[in-house]
Amino acid sequence: MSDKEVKDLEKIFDQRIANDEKIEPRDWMPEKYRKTHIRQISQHAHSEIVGMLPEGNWITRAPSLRRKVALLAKVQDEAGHGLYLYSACETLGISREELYEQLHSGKAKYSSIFNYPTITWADIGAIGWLVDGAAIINQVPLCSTSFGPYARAMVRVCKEESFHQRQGFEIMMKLAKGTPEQKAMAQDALNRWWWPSLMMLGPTDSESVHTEQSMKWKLKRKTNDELRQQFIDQTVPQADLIGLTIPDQDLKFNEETGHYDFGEIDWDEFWQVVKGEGPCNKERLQTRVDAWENGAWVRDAAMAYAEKQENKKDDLKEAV
Amino acid sequence: MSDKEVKDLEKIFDQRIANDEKIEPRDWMPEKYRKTHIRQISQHAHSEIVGMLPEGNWITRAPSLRRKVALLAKVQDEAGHGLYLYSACETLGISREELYEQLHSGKAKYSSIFNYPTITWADIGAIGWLVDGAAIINQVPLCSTSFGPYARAMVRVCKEESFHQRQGFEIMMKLAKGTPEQKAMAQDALNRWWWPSLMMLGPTDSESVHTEQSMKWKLKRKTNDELRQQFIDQTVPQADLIGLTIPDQDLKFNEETGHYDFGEIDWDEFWQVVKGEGPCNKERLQTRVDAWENGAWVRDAAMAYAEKQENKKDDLKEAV
Amino acid sequence: MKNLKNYILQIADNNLILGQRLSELCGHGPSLETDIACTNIALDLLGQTRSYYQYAASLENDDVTEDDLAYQRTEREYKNVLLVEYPNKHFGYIIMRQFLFDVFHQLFLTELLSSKDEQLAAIARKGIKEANYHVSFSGDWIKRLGDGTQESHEKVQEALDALWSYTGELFDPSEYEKQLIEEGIAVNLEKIKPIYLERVSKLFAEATLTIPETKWFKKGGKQGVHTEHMGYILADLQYMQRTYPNMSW
Amino acid sequence: MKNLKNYILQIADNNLILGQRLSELCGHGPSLETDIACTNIALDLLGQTRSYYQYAASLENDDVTEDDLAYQRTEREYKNVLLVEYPNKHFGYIIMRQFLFDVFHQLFLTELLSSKDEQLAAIARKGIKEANYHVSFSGDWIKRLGDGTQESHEKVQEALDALWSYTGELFDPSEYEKQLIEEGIAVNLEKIKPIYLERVSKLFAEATLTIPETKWFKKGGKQGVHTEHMGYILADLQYMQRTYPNMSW
Repeated sequence: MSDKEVKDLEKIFDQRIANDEKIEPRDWMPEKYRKTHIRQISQHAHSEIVGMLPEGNWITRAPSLRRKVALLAKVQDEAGHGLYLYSACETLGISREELYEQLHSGKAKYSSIFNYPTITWADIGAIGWLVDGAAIINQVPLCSTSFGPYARAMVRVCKEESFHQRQGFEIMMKLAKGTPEQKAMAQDALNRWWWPSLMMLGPTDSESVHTEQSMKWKLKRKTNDELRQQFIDQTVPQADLIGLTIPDQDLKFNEETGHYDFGEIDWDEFWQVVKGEGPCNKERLQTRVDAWENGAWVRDAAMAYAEKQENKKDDLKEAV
Repeated sequence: MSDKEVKDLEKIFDQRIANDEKIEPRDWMPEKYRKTHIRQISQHAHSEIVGMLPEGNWITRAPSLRRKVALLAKVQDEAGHGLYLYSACETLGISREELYEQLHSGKAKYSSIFNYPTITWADIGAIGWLVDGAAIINQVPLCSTSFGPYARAMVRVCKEESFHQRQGFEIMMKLAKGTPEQKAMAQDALNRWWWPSLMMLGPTDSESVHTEQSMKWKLKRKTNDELRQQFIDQTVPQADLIGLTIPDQDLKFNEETGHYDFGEIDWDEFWQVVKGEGPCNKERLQTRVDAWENGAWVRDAAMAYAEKQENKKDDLKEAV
Repeated sequence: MKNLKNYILQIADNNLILGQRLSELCGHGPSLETDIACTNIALDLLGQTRSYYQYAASLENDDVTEDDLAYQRTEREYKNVLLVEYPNKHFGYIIMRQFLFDVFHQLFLTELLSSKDEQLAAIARKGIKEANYHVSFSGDWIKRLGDGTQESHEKVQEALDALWSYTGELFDPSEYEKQLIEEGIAVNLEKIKPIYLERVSKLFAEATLTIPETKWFKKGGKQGVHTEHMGYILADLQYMQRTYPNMSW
Repeated sequence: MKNLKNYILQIADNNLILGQRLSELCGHGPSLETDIACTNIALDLLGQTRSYYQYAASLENDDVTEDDLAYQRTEREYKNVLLVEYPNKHFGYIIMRQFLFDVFHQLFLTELLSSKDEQLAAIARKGIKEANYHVSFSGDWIKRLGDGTQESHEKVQEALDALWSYTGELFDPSEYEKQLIEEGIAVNLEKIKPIYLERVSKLFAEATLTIPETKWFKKGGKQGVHTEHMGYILADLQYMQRTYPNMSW
């Protein structure tokens, strides 16, 4: 294809996106669009899978049967989200194995929030409330993103995430209204998860790459800082409601802007965790690698068995 | 050597034993004596090592620091006993590796009692009181057995075992005088360990092989049934003292004999466990095999390092 | 009444402990799909567990809850069979443990449908569809592993060799169970045992696996004499309830 | 007084958790001799733990015992460094964790000898001989593994890569620690840090091992923010005291 032809296709492509048409896997797309989507969707899928681990850490120790079942179901939902998203990503011409390989080698990223440890039961509440809350704010705009399979996956994901977020908030509420020990446990979890949750919305706009292009492709509709402000404005009243205190002395409602002003984020910590030196980065990745490697013989067996069955069928046909 | 010469040596040898002289590793001994001793001493060593496992199971969960330290020290003593006994056995011309190989392949036996699980803290008390108690009864006569290294090892072992036995009894006493739950825990442990402890003294005389020969070599001074009676006579009053009930409806002091009559032992269970089908036989052996196999690279490293150091010394000498 | 309560606990404890074992796996499965499937089974088992404990709790005074029964007993009071305590050594053990339990569970629930105790029959009615799915899932995997690669064959045969001696206890009624069998409330284990043996033998033959010769079967769970694994399972399971007693979550 | 108590607990908790980790090994070591040696270290550490807790308990009211301090706190109240929680993945990790701690521990106790708090100085006096033995045991093994076979070199280097980032916390004083350093009670960590780095670097060089480049060190333990391993350690450690509260053993 000549440069001119490509330019023409790109023009049509851009126009389709501008018209809010969906791009489907078989449609022509610029290579950069494909690559960016593989990166973002897989990163999102990896986050679901790695995100199973901090919460999974409390399944065997959940404090009641009801909570145990709900948590188990929630973590399973995340596995399901991973599955949708890997499938969406595979439509762009990359295999699941390649995607895992990128995760396991450290080439692909996943959400840094999952590199913090879950050390009390209240962390399960805090993750549902804050982490899923921030995720929803990131994700709702993606329900109308330009790439069809991603947008459709996100519709399903967001529906379940909202449910998870309510569930997390309910855990926190129950603790906050419980015994003094329980309330302290809830406050402590909020203290530890608040700042990392704010960081989840991404680096501040001046540091953020990709934004303009992503806006055009509807991979992004608001800037990181706008999303962060939205998260804070939404969450602070919820904390007030259950009597917990946001661990930010500079937090204050600004009558003029109608938004909460807030304190400075420790971006050094952010980059430490992003660069692989957070509290659990090594463990999380190792856990995924171990699961994959220890499962190799199982996947091989399934493949070998399927082949044998296929051969049997063929033999049968020939015999007929 | 001619048959006649051997016969003569055997005569002298038998005489020495009859005179209560000690046989030392470099002395001439009949092949059967050597083999029997390798079998018995190694079996005894293996029992110490495997015996670390049921008690080791409670070290991380011991209910107080004092008990934790005492239990850890006790299990360590057993490792020490294993070490003495393997060393005694090695003087008979067999290597530690061969001995382990016999254990790991299932060729060598160890005391069946260690194939029962320790499922409550009281089991730690019961093992000290009953199992070490029965062991002492088995072992005290061995302090004056004919083979020198074995006899000397047993002197050290028995001293420590008596201490362990008192410690176990003290755990039981504390429980028996504790809360109703603690007393029930102690009684339950006694119920489960009583019969296996009686079986520890070996099959009943009519079923027992080796006895006559062992008597001659002072590997045995009393029959299994005599030892068992001694154990029962000694233990029943101890149970009475702390208010626990021996789980034997037929148990009764016989004024005529001056001994306790007791009920029938379930020899079917005995043979089940001896033949490898007790509750924990497979796990115990697997644990030992795993420890050995997982440690191979460590032992190899130590060897390789020692060789390198040796070579360096040689190089140095040559240079001088 | 005491017999009935013990019997319900015995059934429930199997589900609880097996569900707990399966939920240790969540996030660590050999593939996303098996991870999700094993979690599904865990969810089914724990759901049934709750129905049983709620029923058992209703037989006591009003203060007793499902969580008291799940979390507040000592090890010696749990009545599950030893099979379900077996650790997740590798996927071969997980699937073999599951299959050996699932075939039993399906037959058991089918019989429980006609229990004279209506509540138990109702729980069974809900559970049977789930059990049908479980046995087809684990059975399929037994075939894949048994007749897959040389390695998978050896691994799952190793699991069968280790686990088979735990199956006898499934059919060995406890004292209270015997009485309830007489009363038509509990499942008659003698009736389902031959069907069990036939079914598992058939599938193992298909999977090219060999049942080990076994003279002695392990037991004790129904009497609360568990394996050494049980204490560690309970240490985690009960952690929160023991550390923070009398709180609501 | 509160600072002192916290400081004592911080020291004691290191010993307790490392002792607990080592005692998991008892019966599972790579040889009888190493098994016995590791148990010895565990015994020394737990013995010291008791002295510290007894001292801390004496600062409270009469009802508080060493066992209350060891067993009755919640995870967030333990103040040990993260290093000592690291699991016994293989003997390379065990020995590396031990060596990285032992060198610190020896220097720490040497300084503690001149603490203005006489009781702490007395405990240090007793502990220092033990610590000398520990560091020589673990140091020897680091050399054997580092300069042994290719496999052992890789394994122990892997452990160093994983554990090095946990060493920063050893020298990062908590708030109460800082105040007690001012008062001449606590060990001045800045003073021993360069000696530590020199000693371990020298031995690692001898053992042909390379310290990984590390910009960020892990911390949190002194503030009670532990690794995810800690909950499981405590579930076992506290099992009996939590399940059977207020009893004497």
